Formats: sequence, C-alpha cells, structure tokens
Amino acid sequence: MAQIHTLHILNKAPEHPRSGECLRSLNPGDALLLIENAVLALATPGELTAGIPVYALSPDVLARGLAQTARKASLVDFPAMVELTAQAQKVISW
Amino acid sequence: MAQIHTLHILNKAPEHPRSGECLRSLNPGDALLLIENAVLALATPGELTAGIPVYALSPDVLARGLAQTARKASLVDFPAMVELTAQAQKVISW
Amino acid sequence: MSTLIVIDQPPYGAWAGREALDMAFSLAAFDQPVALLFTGAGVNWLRKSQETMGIEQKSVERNLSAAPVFGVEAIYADATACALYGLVPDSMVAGVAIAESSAEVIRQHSHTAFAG
Amino acid sequence: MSTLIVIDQPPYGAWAGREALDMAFSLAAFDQPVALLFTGAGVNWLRKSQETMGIEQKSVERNLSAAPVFGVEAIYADATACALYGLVPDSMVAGVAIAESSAEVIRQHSHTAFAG
Amino acid sequence: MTATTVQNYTLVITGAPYSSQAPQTALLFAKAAVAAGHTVDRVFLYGDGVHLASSLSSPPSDESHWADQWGNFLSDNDIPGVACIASALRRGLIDESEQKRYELPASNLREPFIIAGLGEWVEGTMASSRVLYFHAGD
Amino acid sequence: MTATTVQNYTLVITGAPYSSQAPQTALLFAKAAVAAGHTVDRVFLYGDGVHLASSLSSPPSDESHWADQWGNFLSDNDIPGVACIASALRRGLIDESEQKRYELPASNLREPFIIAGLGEWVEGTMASSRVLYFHAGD
Repeated sequence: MAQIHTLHILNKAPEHPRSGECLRSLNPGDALLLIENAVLALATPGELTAGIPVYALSPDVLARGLAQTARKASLVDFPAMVELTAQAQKVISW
Repeated sequence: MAQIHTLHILNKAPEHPRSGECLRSLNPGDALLLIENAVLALATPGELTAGIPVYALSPDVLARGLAQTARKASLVDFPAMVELTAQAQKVISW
Repeated sequence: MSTLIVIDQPPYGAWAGREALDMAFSLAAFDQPVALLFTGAGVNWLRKSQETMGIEQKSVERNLSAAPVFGVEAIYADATACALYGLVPDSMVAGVAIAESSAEVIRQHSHTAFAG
Repeated sequence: MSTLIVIDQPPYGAWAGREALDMAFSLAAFDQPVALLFTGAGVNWLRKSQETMGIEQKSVERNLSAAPVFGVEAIYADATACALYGLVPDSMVAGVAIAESSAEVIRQHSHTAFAG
Repeated sequence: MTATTVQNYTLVITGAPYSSQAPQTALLFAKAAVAAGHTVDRVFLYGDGVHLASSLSSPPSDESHWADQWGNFLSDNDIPGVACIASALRRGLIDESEQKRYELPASNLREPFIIAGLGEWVEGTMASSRVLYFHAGD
Repeated sequence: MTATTVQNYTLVITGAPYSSQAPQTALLFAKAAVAAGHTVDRVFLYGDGVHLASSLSSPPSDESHWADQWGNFLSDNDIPGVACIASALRRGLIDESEQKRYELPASNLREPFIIAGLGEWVEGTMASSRVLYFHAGD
C-alpha cells in the first residue's frame, strides 16, 4: 500500500448528501474506503473519483450481493481496513 | 379549505432523497404539508410544486427563523394541521 | 383498504427496512391486502446472492422470496432506481414487478406506510 | 492537534447537531483548539431569529453566539450551502466566516468529527 | 366529507425522542386532534420509537420530558400506548413479564405503555379512519 | 510511518445497535485491530450509540447480540467502554448512582460499561494516535 495522506471512510449510500460532500473533498494523495451502505456506489454507473485509490470492505460488498460488480474498488477485509487506518496520516469518518 | 384528495406530509430536508420522491408523487387535487426539517424548503430558490397547495407548520417555520421568507406556503398551526388530515381523503407521511 | 409498504432505505445499514418488511408480513398474516414497493437505494434489497455471514446479520433474500407465500400480493421495484443500481430481472429475486412510476403505485393504494 | 466539528444536519429535526456542538464546547473547556464547520442543511443552525417556543425545544442561537466566548476558535459556513438556503451575513448570527471551500477547511485541521 | 367529520386516528411513532423530532410533533398533533373533538384509537411505537416508552429517560430539567408528557397525555385521555414487542426487545425496552421470561436484571417500561405485537398496529389500521406516521426526519 | 507502527485507537460509536450497522462494524474493526497488535485506548458511546450499553437488550436467539459481544470484548481485553452521561440520561440509560440521584425505578447499564462525561472523549483524542467514528449510515 502506498503512503496515504487522508483516508476517507464513507458509510453513506450514494443518495445521502454526505456522500457527495465526501467525494468533493478528496485530494491527490488521499484514499477512499467504502463501508456499509456506501459500497452501493459500486453498483452505480460512472467513476467514483479520478486518480484516488478506492477500497471497499468485502464483508459489506458480499452482504449486498455486489462481489461480481466491484471492479471500481479493491476489496479489503477488516485486517486490511485496520492497516489502511494505521498507514494513513489522518482518518476522516464521513 | 378545498377538498383534498391526498395530503402529503413531508418532514425531510430538501437534500433528503425522500423529499424529491415526495415532490415527484404529487397529483392535481393533492396538497403538500411541510413539517419539521422539510420547512427548510421555504428558504431555497424556485417553486416547490406547480399548482398544488403548499402548507407549512408554523411552529417549525418559526423555530427555524423562516417566518419572513415563507411566501411559498400558507402557514398552519397544529389545529389546522389536524383539520387538513381530517379533510383529506388520504394522508401519506413521507 | 389496501396497504402499500414503501422501502427506500438500503439493506443492512439500518433496521428500518427489516421492520417495514415485518409490517407487510404482519398485515398478510391477518389476511389484509398488502404490497411492497422498493424505490431509491431500497431496490438493493432485491439483489440476488446476498452473502451476509461476514457482517453477522441474517440475509433478507429468503424472506423476500417467501413474500408471495405469506400472502404479500405484489413486490414492485421502481424502474429508475433499478436502472441506477444496475438491477435487471436476472439479477433480482424472483417475483418482482418493475414499476415505471412509483407515484402511480402509491396512488393505487388506499394506505401507504414508509420504512421508518 | 486541532479539531474540526462538522455539522451538516439541520437544526431541531434531530439531536446529532446539538450533541456535536457539545463536543466542540467540551474541547474548548479543556483548552483544546477546536473550530466548527456548518455545511449542507447544517447552515440553517446559523440563521437569526429562531423562535423555538412552539416546538418546545431550546433555541441554539444563543449557544452559537457564545461559542467564541467559550473558546471555539472559528465558526465556518460553507458558501455554497449558504447560497442555497438564502443565508447572507446579515441573516446569520454574528462571528461566522464564510468558507468558499469546505474541503480546504477540513484539510487545515488534523482531526475531523462529524455530527452523528 | 365535511369539516365536522369526526375522525378516529391511529398514530404510529418510529422516531426516538432526543434523536428525532417525531414524538414531539406527534404529541402536539394528538393534543390538537383531541381538542378538536377527534379521537385517538391508539398510539403505536415502532422501531426506534419504542424508546419513548422508557421509564428511565431523564432529560435535563430545563428540557421537555417527552416520555413523561406522552405518558400523562395517554393516561389523561384513556388512549392505549403500545410498544412493538419485537422492536422493544432488541432495543432493551422491557416490561416485568419479559424481564422474568428472559431473566433480565430490570424492567424499564413506563406506565401506561404496554408491550404487544404488530397485530396491534394491524388492528389500528382497521379500526381507525386515519393512520399517521411520525418518522425520524433525517 | 511504516506498516509496523503500533497505533492506539479511540473508537467513538454514535449509531445504535438494531438501528444502524455502526456497533457491528466497530466491533469487527476493534477485533482486527487488537489481533494486529494495535491497542484500543477506549470506546466512547455518544448520541444514539449509548444504547449499545443496555443490559436489557434481548434480540431473538438467532440474531447477533451486539451488546453482549461488545461487553465481552471489552472485558476480555481490558478496554474501557464509556457512555456519555448527557446522551445516556436523555435516552434512559442509567447506572445505579444515577438511579439513586434521580430516584428512578431501575438501572440498565451493562458491565463493563461506565457512564462519564465528554471529557472522556477529549482525553481519548489526546491519548490516542487515531480516533475513528462509527456513525449511523442513513
């Protein structure tokens, strides 16, 4: 995993106003981790972000039946989520 | 008050996905009652609905400091809200 | 009186959708006419192959498949929402009717209750 | 470490915003640097002349006016959200700084906490 | 239907006090309905709304005590207040009989609320002429 | 900062069990963090998150019992679990001392949780290297 400045953890569905706020706040060097309802963004058309690494929590992806459509993100398990939060200099929970 | 087919009671802020769903579901003969967070729609630009009567619960309007800007709706108190629900043939709480 | 239960919240992230399903099953158990409408992010309840072991919740897929057996008259899914979330009949549980207009489905029922 | 408390939920309809305010006041009471950012529907916390008697809740207007006294370093309001809700400096409580970019405000703080 | 038709309301509250505005709006509505001569068939607490029936809620003395106010309103007007048993058990809202059955250390249901099944809601929809829902607004 | 840096986490949970997914995600995260050799300084329950500390929560036997699981995890790992007193009192989550002070009919705080002020959260932000929030997702 590359050095991450800010890890943005998003748990809101794409319709939620905070989801848009989060996506507009990403900067080069940041990373985005989708958990809970936010993994539904994997099912919607279009790219989520330009040039920002996107991760998605696999238990949440599997629960929502999205394992086949998850090409927009790298799937991570809980140990990898912990590792992301440890590596990032800063973590924001949206 | 004119005869109302369906009274739509909306309590969600304009950003909430259910707010848009509600506005798209209005039919001629219906009425819209804004309560709680939904009265914030009175502060936003543009019309809410075309040709549908719009009411707003005055205690909620006053609490949010919107009494001056409430030209998009007729203000009603709780007794008038009761009357609206009694007159309408059908009530939907969004 | 026919009741429509509307679920517009996504599965597993909140309980309101589950509890709305229980309302539908309860009406059916009392032989009251009831239908379900899934719209917005709520259509994701209808996706096949939900594997919930990793989040330690029960899958709702089986409940939904059983809805007709328990007397739920129809399961509607909003067409626009299905398109947004890439849901086609093949990727959805069986027995779902695609509704071009949620507003029209709502209009056809005398009583509407939303998930929390 | 400087903390930014972000409130994006409208006032009175939910408690999360109030409880986020308490977080800010609590940090200030412990002499920790803290600022508030209001964005989205949350900017409506900042409107003047909130008369809450009819909903039997306490107004938050006075609390917000007192924020600088209690040591909150800055109150930012997102410019786009203010425009959407027709908020101009004259219609807002005193001491609010309009932020052209919420993202920039967030970037300037080392710790960010959202209202529930 | 005219302005003088008396309605019989079932009110369903799904938002929790001190989390949503739902119980407050519902109470002010219920008081206005009764004052106007309408009846309230029952109040049904569902989902997070069951927290309204807690006997332990203790807001600061300068804030409204919604559980207290609701309890008094129901008692004064002989209106049944029912918390859904499935919602209540998950969320830790328990009457004495559930306390015994599940061997729990305490019970916390406020009078005059009772705990019962969703059938109470179904009956409400059949018995009343209007069913209104008070949801959380966020 | 390298992959082997040990972090000390403060976890803040603001979403309620059986209402949001927050307590579940937080628990699975906390277990993975401890398994990886990191430490959890404390878990702070705020807003609706205080319901996680209820001793009366009784989900159906075929569902996860999040309050039980959290209580066991905290005890097994000697991690303090603190429910914010202001959030807790409004929502009817009470320990024995608050029961006495407010003359309430019962208490319902689950061991090993304690009730304390927001200062515990402030201390957490100062003592730990990472503060993570687990909010409701709707």
